[in-house]
Amino acid sequence: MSPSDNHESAASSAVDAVAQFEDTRTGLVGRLQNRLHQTPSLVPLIVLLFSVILFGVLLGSRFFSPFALTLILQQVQIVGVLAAAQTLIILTAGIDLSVGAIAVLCTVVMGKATFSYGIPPAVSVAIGLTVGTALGAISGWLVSRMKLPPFIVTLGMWQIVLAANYLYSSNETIRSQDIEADAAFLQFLGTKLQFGGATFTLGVVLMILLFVGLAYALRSTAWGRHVYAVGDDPEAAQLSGVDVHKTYMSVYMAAGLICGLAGWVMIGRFGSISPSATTGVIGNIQAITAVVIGGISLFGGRGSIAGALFGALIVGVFELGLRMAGADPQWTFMLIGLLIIAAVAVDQWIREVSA
Amino acid sequence: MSPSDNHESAASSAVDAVAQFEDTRTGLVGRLQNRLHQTPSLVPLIVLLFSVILFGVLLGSRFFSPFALTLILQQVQIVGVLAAAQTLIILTAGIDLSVGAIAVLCTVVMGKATFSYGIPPAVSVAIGLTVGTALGAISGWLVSRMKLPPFIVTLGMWQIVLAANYLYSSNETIRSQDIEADAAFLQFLGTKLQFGGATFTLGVVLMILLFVGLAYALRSTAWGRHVYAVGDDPEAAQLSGVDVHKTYMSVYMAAGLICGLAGWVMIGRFGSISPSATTGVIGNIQAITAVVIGGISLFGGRGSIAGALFGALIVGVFELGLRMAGADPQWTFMLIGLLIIAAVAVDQWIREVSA
Amino acid sequence: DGHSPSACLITKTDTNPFFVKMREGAAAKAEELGITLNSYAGKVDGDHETQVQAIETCIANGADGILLTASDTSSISPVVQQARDAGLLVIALDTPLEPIDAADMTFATDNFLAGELIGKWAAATLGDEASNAKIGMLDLAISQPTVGVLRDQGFLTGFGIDIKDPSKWGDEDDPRIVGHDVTSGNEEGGRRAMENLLAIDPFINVVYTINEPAAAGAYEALRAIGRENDVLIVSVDGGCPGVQNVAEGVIGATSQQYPLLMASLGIEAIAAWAKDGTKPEATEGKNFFDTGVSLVTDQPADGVESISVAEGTDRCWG
Amino acid sequence: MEPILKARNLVKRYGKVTALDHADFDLYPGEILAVIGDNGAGKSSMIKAVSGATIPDEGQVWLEGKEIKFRSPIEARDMGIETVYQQLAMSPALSIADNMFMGRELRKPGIMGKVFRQLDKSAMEKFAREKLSELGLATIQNINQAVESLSGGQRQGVAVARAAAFGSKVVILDEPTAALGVKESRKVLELIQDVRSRGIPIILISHNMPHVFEIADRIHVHRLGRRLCVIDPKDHSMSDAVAYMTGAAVPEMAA
Amino acid sequence: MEPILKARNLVKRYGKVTALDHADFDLYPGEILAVIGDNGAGKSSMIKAVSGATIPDEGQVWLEGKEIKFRSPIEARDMGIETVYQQLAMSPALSIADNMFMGRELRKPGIMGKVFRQLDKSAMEKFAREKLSELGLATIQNINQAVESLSGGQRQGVAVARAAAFGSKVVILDEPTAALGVKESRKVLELIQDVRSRGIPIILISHNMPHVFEIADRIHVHRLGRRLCVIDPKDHSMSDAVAYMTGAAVPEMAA
Ligand SMILES: Nc1ncnc2c1ncn2[C@@H]1O[C@H](COP(=O)(O)OP(=O)(O)OP(=O)(O)O)[C@@H](O)[C@H]1O
Ligand SMILES: Nc1ncnc2c1ncn2[C@@H]1O[C@H](COP(=O)(O)OP(=O)(O)OP(=O)(O)O)[C@@H](O)[C@H]1O
Ligand SMILES: [Mg+2]
Ligand SMILES: [Mg+2]
Repeated sequence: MSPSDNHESAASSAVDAVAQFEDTRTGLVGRLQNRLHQTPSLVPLIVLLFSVILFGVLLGSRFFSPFALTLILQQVQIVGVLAAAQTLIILTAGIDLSVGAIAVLCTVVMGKATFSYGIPPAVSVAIGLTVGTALGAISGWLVSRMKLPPFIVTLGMWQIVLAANYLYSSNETIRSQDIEADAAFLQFLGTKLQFGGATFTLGVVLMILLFVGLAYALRSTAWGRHVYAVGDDPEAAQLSGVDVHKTYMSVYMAAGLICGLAGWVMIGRFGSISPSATTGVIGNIQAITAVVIGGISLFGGRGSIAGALFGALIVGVFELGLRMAGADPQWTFMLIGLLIIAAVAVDQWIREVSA
Repeated sequence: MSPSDNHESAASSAVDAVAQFEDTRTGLVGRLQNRLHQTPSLVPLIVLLFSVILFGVLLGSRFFSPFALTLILQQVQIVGVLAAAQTLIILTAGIDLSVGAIAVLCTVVMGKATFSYGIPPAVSVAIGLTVGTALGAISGWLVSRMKLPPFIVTLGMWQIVLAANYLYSSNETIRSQDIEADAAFLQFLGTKLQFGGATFTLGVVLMILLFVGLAYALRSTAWGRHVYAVGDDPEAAQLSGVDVHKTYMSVYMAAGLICGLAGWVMIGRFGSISPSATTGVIGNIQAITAVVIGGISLFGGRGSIAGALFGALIVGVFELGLRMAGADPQWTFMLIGLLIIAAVAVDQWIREVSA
Repeated sequence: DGHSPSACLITKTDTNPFFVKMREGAAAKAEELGITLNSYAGKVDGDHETQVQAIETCIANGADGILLTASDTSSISPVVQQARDAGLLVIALDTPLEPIDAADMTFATDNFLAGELIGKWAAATLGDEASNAKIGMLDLAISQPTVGVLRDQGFLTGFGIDIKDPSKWGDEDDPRIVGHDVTSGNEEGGRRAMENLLAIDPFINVVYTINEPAAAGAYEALRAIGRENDVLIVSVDGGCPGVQNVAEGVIGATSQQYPLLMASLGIEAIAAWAKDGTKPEATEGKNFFDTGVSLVTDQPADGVESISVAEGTDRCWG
Repeated sequence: MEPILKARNLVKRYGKVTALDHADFDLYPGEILAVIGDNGAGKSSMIKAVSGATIPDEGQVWLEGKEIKFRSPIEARDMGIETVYQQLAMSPALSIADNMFMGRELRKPGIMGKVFRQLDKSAMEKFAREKLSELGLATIQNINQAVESLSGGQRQGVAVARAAAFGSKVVILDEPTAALGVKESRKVLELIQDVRSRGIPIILISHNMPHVFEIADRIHVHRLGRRLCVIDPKDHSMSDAVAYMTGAAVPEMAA
Repeated sequence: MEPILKARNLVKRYGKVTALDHADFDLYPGEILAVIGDNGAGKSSMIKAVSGATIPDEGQVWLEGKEIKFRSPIEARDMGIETVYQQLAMSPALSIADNMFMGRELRKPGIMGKVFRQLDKSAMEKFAREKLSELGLATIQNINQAVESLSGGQRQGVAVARAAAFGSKVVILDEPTAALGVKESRKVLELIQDVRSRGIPIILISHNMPHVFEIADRIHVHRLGRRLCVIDPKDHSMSDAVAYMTGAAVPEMAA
């Protein structure tokens, strides 16, 4: 050992303790803060409960009825499923403007396959889901291999898919009655489960199972950890041994598949198949809104997918609540705008307080 | 001096030369690569020229006429002005979904001020511009002080402004004929300058001056350097002495003001004032498209504002060219989608090759 | 001048089946007469800007005439004037311009009348119950495009309700109106809007819908709570799926319009203009060429003229 | 002698972590004060608190005897305190000259500067080139090069040059040589002595004991969020310093 | 003896900059090879080229005598080469355990792991805690803590622990002690010797000459993008090494 670093040996008998800091926050507020800090997805849940209570107080039993409360679930099922897809993309620091358009195209593909080509409905559904997955794969490839920004890729994809949807369907609607008569399986997810006044559809059940499944996959599998790592810092993930390309591809393909499922849910909910469904145009913004109200960071790598479900429900509660309270559609639109900003501001504030 | 670091003194007679690398690329291609590397905004300019030539060859003198070529300028003037506002926001690593809605609201404010409150048109224009600036200031404050993501703030702002616009105007259109008769100044930017078949409007002139002015401000003033620094890394900018809050506020207010100008341009172009103008709904996406085709990074801090003008023109050339070639609107829509992806892919590729 | 005549068709959107059929009619007639047809459409409902750009394109392209379904009937006038100055024949289809003589001629359906017919029919069908009706209004969009306002206000007028300002919906205070909601004119919006109104008042028994897809969506919502048989749904359009829905009792009555007819007449007019400069004539006693509107229902009501579903099916457009 | 910069009882908490736990601090005119301590001892937190980059939860700071409360680094800079932060505060896409003058750009004389607020790029470039040459970074070929295209060492050089050029009262350097090679480190040490010879006091945070003992006039030992002691490098060995900062020994004066 | 890792004529260009200019490189079994050189000499570029993080423009690499062409760091890892990069490759929002096992997660035994692919979090946490204790980082309170909440030194410790734990053929450390305090640096040096005593050769890039001379078996001097010479620390002084790497002197063998 050279003599020059003798001084460093003085460190060998160093005390190993570091400053230990206790959490000085106690009592109910303190414990709440602590809890929120550990589980940030509680924040949108609290906002959700708060808004349900708010409208419950305002509107009484009209709103607090099994009918109205399960109606909200039915109304958010499409946006909810799309938000699940959107969450995956946003967790990788992307954004997907094409989710709604892909969902609508998938409904059209399912309908066309059955009614124009005479394919059995179950196979048609599979074809629709495959188309969704394939479109996701194209976006994923452009993002991962061509290194194009997801915003651009999916902006282009949105326009392409929407136009393809109109061209392919010649803007023709397939009527609910015809589907019911000839291909009831397409409407399978519209099947109702009644418990007293409460009505659940299989679409709602699918949405909830989807969130449970994805929450598990994101938290408890290697794939989920890789999704977060890639969203956090793709270069670091690459260097520390994540197959970034595979992760991107799996995420975009899963998102495409989920969009296909959303399409199937749409057929169940509306009965008919219409290429001009509004979801194609505003489904993306609705899904993004749900995700951000759910506290998932647009910068990737942070947030829990449960938040997206709560986010979708918050919007659903406000929309129905405001309508029931007699706000006209324009005011409702404006108040939802305020809600978006307020929800994120509250989220930010709670995080700060509970930091 | 302690003896331990004697070895470092050996460095005192170190050779000061570093490895010098020559640029080995010569010839035309090499020089072009070099040029592109130094001035990346040339890339969209090249794409623009290429697309003009493409349609010129396809459509012949119908397209290569002064009338058609200046028509493109007129058709992009609104999107162009909005893209200027969008560029400022995107340079600070934000995104503004409310630009179109603010522009439309400003037209309504100008019209209402003149026709409902009897304010002189010139003052009404000033009021409209003030409203735009004020809305920008609100967004800026939420982004800068409340630390909310720009995407959320402007998403909420978009909905709020659009609904406010419908509510405030009671969906009433002010007819072109009435404006011409009673408040011609509102249509001032529609004034035409004719040179042979070529037609320029003052709105087009304003758009070009706006880009020249902003290009100067961004490149040659301290403010411009601060905008880039904040977009690059707001924390680093703060630590190295930039007043980040002031920069954000100035950028969002300038963007709001420019949206107000876009509103004035709209009145000039359409003659009438209509709260349901589609710019309110799709102006944001159009402006973002122009900016990204123009090669400005959505991550902030990189890109030249001239690119946004070229980007808007590229879209304008394609739209007019495809329309003149008789393409179905849905095909046009689809091809613009492809164009977005292709333009950014080409941009990426040229940057890589010329790196 | 040697080249074959060319015409432009500019519609509000190209996603609504109504305009899709209009284009089909125009395309068929154009092919028959050897006319080059270019079609344009707004990107969304109410898209005025794209229509202006389309007219400018037609001028640049040297077309002979334009068939126009204007999104913004007054704002479009200056650019229409520009086209007419450049020697193009401009025919307003479906929706009259404001003022109506801004176009060379108008081939139109009266949307207000279309609404009025279904309003009268609904009132007559309910009879005395009309005074206790609970009405849900499913409109187009919150930007209140004119066609939506005309149909809505026509319906209310026909039903016997004071519409206050005829240029907008939502300002009425008749207690029979449960509420207005917007549908974007498709099944998706129809279902959600109906659910929202049902949440306000589950005993709605008359539903006005902007068009038949919205009506189909509303029907799904009613069916979900088992009320599909005790609600009267009325609509406007007369597309084939819509007429079939009338036949199956999904919709009580619909006002049928004739987009194919309008479009083919328009193409013929442009052909004539290109050949010898003759302009089309207006219908006797009106300042436009009325292509007509008929009430389609199998439950005719006293005092409201209507055609049968069978006849409606013969004349439907999609 | 009055300290030029003085702090008492600084407290800064990050959630559960107390980064500063009633820390004191004194800097005297014209001296080089080294601050040493373990990783996480709170050295960076302390200098951030006195340079306006963070606002301490408690405690007071005095500059030349007057109490100051900075709300942003800009205020500290305006009072002549220049800081090189551990995570270099640079805008990677901007040029070296732009970065050096960030926030205090020079404007052209005359109407172009006054009315059109045009920057005097050539003057800024000239100044930047001079300052870098003084640091032996003359080899940077192009002063308009983006900072991101520089090596880590070159970048650190630019940051130090900026602080040295503009600091009028106090220059603070947080681990300025961490990423530097032997040759580059020596240049920075020379520069530090140069700044002191202009009468400006310097705070140097470093883990390199030989460097600290070579140039520091006094050594502030930081431990567990507070000042443990201040030692004179002439009276103490490096081993003493290391023992104190790691907790292997307890300084007499504090004992 | 055959080198375990060998490279010849590596060339890597970044636009105008030639980071590697026909560099050669040899690592023998069981040795600690230090790589020294000025900032920007191309040290990091070289180890990136041999660890698959970048693909060299020219040149060949052999591992245990077999030529290899890595297309990604994953391939290098799978062959037993573990690297701690200069800019630490960590996912800040994930926990320490997640980061340590990134890309080689352990799954639960039985059906939960096979079918549902559930991670065995407790096993990974236990392993991570052990490895950190070995490094003297036992003081990290919570193995589930996000990496971003660690101090720079603690973070570097986690990265080194990961490489030491998983490297089976070669461990590469690019300036592992740059941000570390005296005590923490010593721990890392001890760990390096520990890894070598397990028979695994180590490449250490460092600017700290005393550390290099203390533990290196051979010293690779890098200058201007290529290997200038390899010296034995027993035959050369630190001054020699510094003189060679800065260009103040020319090594005899190369002359
Ligand atoms: N922004 C922050 N958020 C949360 N904790 C922080 C933050 N900044 C510092 N800390 C914590 O405060 C403590 C002191 O950190 P500080 O950076 O001041 O240490 P330091 O003495 O500069 O260490 P080093 O020598 O590693 O730079 C550490 O435990 C660190 O994790
Ligand atoms: N991704 C990159 N893009 C452009 N240039 C690069 C890149 N990476 C390295 N360089 C350049 O290559 C040269 C060698 O860099 P490298 O990081 O290998 O040096 P180093 O010897 O590791 O230096 P240090 O001791 O500062 O870490 C430098 O001039 C650097 O600027
Ligand atoms: Mg520090
Ligand atoms: Mg390096």
